[in-house]
Amino acid sequence: DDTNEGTTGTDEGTEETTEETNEEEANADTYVPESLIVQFVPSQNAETLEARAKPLEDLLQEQLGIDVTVNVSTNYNTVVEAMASGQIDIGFLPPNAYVQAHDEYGAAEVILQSQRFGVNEDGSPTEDLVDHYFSMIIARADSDIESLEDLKGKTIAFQDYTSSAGYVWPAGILLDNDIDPQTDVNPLTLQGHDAGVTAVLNGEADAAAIFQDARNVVVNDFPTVFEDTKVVALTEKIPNDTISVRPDMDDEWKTKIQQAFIEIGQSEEGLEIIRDIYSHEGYAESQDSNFDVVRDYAERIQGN
Amino acid sequence: MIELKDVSKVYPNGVKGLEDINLTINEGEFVAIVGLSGAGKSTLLRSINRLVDISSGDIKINNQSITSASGKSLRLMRRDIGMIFQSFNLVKRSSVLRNVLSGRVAYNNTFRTIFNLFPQKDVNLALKALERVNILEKAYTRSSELSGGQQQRVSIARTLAQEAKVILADEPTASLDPVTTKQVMDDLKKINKEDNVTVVINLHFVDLAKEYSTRIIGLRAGKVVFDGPAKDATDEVFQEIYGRSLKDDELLGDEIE
Amino acid sequence: MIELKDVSKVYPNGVKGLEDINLTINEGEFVAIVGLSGAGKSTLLRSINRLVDISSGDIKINNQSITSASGKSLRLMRRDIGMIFQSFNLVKRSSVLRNVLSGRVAYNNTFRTIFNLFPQKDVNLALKALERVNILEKAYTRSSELSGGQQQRVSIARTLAQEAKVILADEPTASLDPVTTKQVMDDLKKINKEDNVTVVINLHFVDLAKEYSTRIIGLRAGKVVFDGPAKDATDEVFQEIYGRSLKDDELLGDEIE
Amino acid sequence: MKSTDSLKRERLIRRAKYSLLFIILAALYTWAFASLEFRGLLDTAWPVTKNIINGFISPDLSYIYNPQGEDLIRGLLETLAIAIVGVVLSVILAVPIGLWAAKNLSKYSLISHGGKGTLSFFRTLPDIILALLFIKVVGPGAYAGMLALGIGAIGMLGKLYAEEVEAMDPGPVESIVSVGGNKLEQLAFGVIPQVLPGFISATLYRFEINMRSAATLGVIGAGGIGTPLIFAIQGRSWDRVGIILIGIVVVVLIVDLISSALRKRIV
Amino acid sequence: MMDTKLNSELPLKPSRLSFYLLLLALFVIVFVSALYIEADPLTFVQNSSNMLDLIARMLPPDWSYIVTTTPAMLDTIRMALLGTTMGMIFSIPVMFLCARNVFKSKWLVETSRIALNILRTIPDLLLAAIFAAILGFSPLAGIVALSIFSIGIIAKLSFEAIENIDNGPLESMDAVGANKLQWIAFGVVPQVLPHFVSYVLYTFEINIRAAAILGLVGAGGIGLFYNRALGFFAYDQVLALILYTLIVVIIIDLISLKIREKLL
Ligand SMILES: Nc1ncnc2c1ncn2[C@@H]1O[C@H](COP(=O)(O)OP(=O)(O)OP(=O)(O)O)[C@@H](O)[C@H]1O
Ligand SMILES: Nc1ncnc2c1ncn2[C@@H]1O[C@H](COP(=O)(O)OP(=O)(O)OP(=O)(O)O)[C@@H](O)[C@H]1O
Ligand SMILES: [Mg+2]
Ligand SMILES: [Mg+2]
Repeated sequence: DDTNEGTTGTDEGTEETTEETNEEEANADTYVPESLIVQFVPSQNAETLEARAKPLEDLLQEQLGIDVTVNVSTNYNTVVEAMASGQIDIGFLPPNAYVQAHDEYGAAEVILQSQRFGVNEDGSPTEDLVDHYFSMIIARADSDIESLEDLKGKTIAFQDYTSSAGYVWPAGILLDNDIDPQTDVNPLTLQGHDAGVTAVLNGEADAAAIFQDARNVVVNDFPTVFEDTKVVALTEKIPNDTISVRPDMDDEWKTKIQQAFIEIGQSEEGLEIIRDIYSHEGYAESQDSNFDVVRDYAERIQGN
Repeated sequence: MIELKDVSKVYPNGVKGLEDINLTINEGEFVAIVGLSGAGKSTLLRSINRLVDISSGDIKINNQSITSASGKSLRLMRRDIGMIFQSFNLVKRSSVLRNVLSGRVAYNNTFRTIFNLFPQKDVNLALKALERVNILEKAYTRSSELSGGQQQRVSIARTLAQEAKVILADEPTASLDPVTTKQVMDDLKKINKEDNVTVVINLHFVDLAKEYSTRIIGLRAGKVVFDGPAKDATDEVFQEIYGRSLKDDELLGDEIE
Repeated sequence: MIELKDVSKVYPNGVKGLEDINLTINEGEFVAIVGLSGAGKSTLLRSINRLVDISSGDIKINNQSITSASGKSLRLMRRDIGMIFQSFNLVKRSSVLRNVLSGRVAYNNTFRTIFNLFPQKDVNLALKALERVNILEKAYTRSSELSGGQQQRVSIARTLAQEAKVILADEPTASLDPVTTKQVMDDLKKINKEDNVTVVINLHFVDLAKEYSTRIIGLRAGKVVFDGPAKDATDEVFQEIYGRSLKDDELLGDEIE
Repeated sequence: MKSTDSLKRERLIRRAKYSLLFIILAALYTWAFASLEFRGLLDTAWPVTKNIINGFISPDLSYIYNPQGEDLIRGLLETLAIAIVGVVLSVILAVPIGLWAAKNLSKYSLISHGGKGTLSFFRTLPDIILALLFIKVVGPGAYAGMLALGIGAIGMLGKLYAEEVEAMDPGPVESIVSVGGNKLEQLAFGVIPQVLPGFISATLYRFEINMRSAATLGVIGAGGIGTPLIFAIQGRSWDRVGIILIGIVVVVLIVDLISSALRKRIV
Repeated sequence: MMDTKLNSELPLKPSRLSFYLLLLALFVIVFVSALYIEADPLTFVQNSSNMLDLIARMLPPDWSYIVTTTPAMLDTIRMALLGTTMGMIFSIPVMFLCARNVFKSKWLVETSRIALNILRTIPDLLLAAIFAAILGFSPLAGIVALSIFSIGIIAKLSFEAIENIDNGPLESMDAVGANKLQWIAFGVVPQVLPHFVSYVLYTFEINIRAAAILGLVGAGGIGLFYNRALGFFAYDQVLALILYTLIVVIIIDLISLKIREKLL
């Protein structure tokens, strides 16, 4: 349904695909992979960034029975561009990048979302598997900031506009409370959620918008970070990272891939690997409408 | 035959290198050009093979104008004019042989020369040229490992290998010891005699000019102030070429301005 | 007074630059060193101010050994020995004045010299030195804009400004025209006479050596083969210094080996 | 006296020129400094520095070798391969452009300005854009990384090459002109032999930069040592950062040793 | 007769074998590396049209972005200016210590070189993390990080230039009895100055492009806008930024050219 004019390079993407289209003229508009290339960017809200490709490669290969190459990148643009050119078949995309890729390029179609445990106030994981996470605004424990209203006129460390947890959702709740994130507070744009936490710790920012719970990233450097900071507010749910495929992917294969990932998440061995390496606890089926909330937020922020 | 007609050269900074030079140099002559530093000797020599573009006038080599030549025809004309530079202009890091062979490039296909695939005939010619200047055994030595005199002889060998019909030599003996100087001059004389090659040579030393050349041209401030057989170049003539008494205060300052 | 005792120099590659040189040069002498290319003239000169470290023997300047000097005392000894290099060794991009002033650095505080804050006395000295070699008006010109002869005169001015008691000159007139050559030699003679500065000079040209020097030292293959007053240096002596007849085939090849 | 007058005038002109330059520079730096404020050392300074130093003192040795792959050794090897092929690609492309940009090789300065402009353009292309372009062509991986590094280096190498050519002795070229050599022959006999040592050292320098270009390789998912390094820094695993940097330094030093030994024989 | 003499006097042609072997070894290394990373020229040729897709998205550039980003560009320029200046000052002692013809002590020179090598290996990401923690998320941290980064480039390029200078003036400074500092000031500095200046300006240019490092320490600058434009897949804005940078780079190049002409 989402195959629009933006899908490029699907036919002559790789040598294999060229052969394949020749053989199956009838199915020319769907893509039946003979081997799969997966690219992912470890999501910002992973607490360990031990991003290895090989274990996932092996698991998928076992499940799908075809060659799988997994590739780790540090940038979402490359994932989207590679998908748009048919250079990769499956990409792990964060919500905002997925929406862009889907709406503007028609380069991606979501099939799964990763699941994680929820996070408690103190940063420890909850028992429930969820397909969303939260963003929060923290301040120093000894500061007089108690609620969102207190943030007026204060310096707040955000991430760049493209970051769901670091800007879009926090800006959303500020707007809900009639605080303009650009004019009513003094915004400081940082790169990396750890930078946000650090800025609060050393007093450069009064508060910081970070994913829950980015304090874990810096806990090695600052062991007392959980005592030294407090959570001022929690945002609404943010959808977890997607696993998307190129939209011309054969429907049968879409299902196959979905099943493969879900099973990996359920098997003991698979779970151990995806937990250790990607901080994922499993995968759940997903559809595009799950991301309407992202579109909403984007609009609200833009409209502001 | 080299003919210069009303040749003038004004450098971009306004310095007049040459002014209204009219000269005819016949085949087989051995011409020495003498003059003070800055008199225009190098400019004159370099105009002949158009390393310097003259501002007005015309220079003809064997009735063909080099001033208006270009591209292939200019290269072919240059092929027939060898030049020995005061500072040798060897590629120090290349072997002696390659430097000599570089004199043959205009005879060969570019591709071959670049990959050092010179015909055996050319290699033999180069080796013979080295033999003629007595440094054959240095053929595979890096040029940087030679003494000044030897480097000068390599550059002469390059000109020999070039089989040029005219040799222009710009102070080829500066900074050589008297023995080597004599050797280099003898070499040039030999080529001049044996192969009937025209030699035009800039010289600082009057006695060398008198000893070797058949004709002396005196330059002063870009103009010819003497032109005649070597035997007519008396001490008074040189006195005139070099301008003033040797005790004069500001010899160099003026010309530079 | 310069004394060389059993001085030998073997270069790292095995070439014997000097062999068992014993010489005493008195204050106020004007000594010319002559010899073939590669005979060791430059090596000898450069050993005196220890730009070349000798392999054995000892060199004393005014009874103080420069061979064993180091650090500050070496610098002070060098301050008193001026050197004129064959290739001028000016910093081409610096002005003439700065080049001349560089001869004064050893007299001054490091900090001041680096920031070009020379005492007025030194600047005057430098300007006077330039005046003496007749290129005062070029003081602020970049050295690269000078002709060869002028550059050589700047390097003489540097040595003058240095107020050295000994001047070593390595072929200072190579590639100069006869007028400038004479001028440079006259300058040196004048300094030698007027300031009683000892001059040791390498020369390629026998007639210059005879005309200007009081004493001639002939080197051949690193050894002294003649040492005596200029008037004793007959043509036969030079014939011996320069080895063999000028027609001999392989003059340079041998020495290099 | 004529000479003292002109001397004085020259001195005056020089002084005026220098004063003007000084004023311009002073204004420039005042503007630049105006934005600065120094807040003193922060509370976080010591804990972070200490942890980083600790990480370097006790590097994560277990990362050196891992039977499954994706360890330091394989990362370095792959980075080495990328750097080697990348530098070869950039040399092939940068030499002609560098020669084009060298002022002393063309008669009209307009021509060399064209070359210089081309080099400037290549230097402004951000690595990430190159990465995107090539990932679209050959897919993510070492190949794309090599292309991005190779093309990305043209601007710098070409500039260094051109400056090397501009500083060479014109004599040998002149002598090839005088024997009637054409442009190519002038290059082969007069220019290249002279500039070869300079070209080689610029190339080695670039090769070394390629070895360290973790960021580009990380973006592209090139599989070299770049991605793990970036993740280690972002995840603040200083012991991992330590071992990777030590690995890079060791490889670069070894390559340095080998290349200077080779250079002595060729040059 | 000539030929027999030729043969007897001609030295043996030196064997080029080791040279060719070396060349072969290099070729094999490159070839194997290319195989290892699966660099197949054919794939490139076949798919190169995919690039056009991205290029088409860049065109036409969003000129208005140039206006939007001008304050950031000015910030970047001023931070680059200060960072380069500091780097230049620090690199002066380093480059002399690394030059073999200035300091004869092998120990000293080699140690300095290794230190410089290590310094250059520190990635900008790490520099950013360190200086952000020490000096805060501020332009100052960015400038210090840039200056460390600059030392590596300027010192490396300059010490190689120093090693290529003419030995003559150095000897003449020996001959007049200059001490080391004077020797450097009068013999070395004037000779390397044009190179040094051109390397400093080149580094200035790199620093303007190395905008990422400034973004990382929260110092803002053009890097933030690059990321933003990329994050929104607004390639027309990216192109505008590239062209903007190109203009700045060309201006710096022209200045560099003029200064070099003056000094050379
Ligand atoms: N490229 C140039 N640009 C400007 N002026 C030049 C250039 N080359 C030479 N001149 C000037 O032209 C005049 C003649 O120079 P030329 O080199 O022909 O002299 P010369 O007789 O060869 O002197 P020397 O004996 O010193 O080699 C001099 O005044 C010199 O300064
Ligand atoms: N740095 C060096 N390393 C090795 N050998 C050298 C070195 N310098 C000079 N020689 C050799 O030492 C010998 C003497 O050289 P020197 O430079 O003293 O000769 P010279 O008499 O000054 O000759 P010229 O008239 O050519 O200047 C020569 O055989 C030369 O090849
Ligand atoms: Mg001349
Ligand atoms: Mg000598």
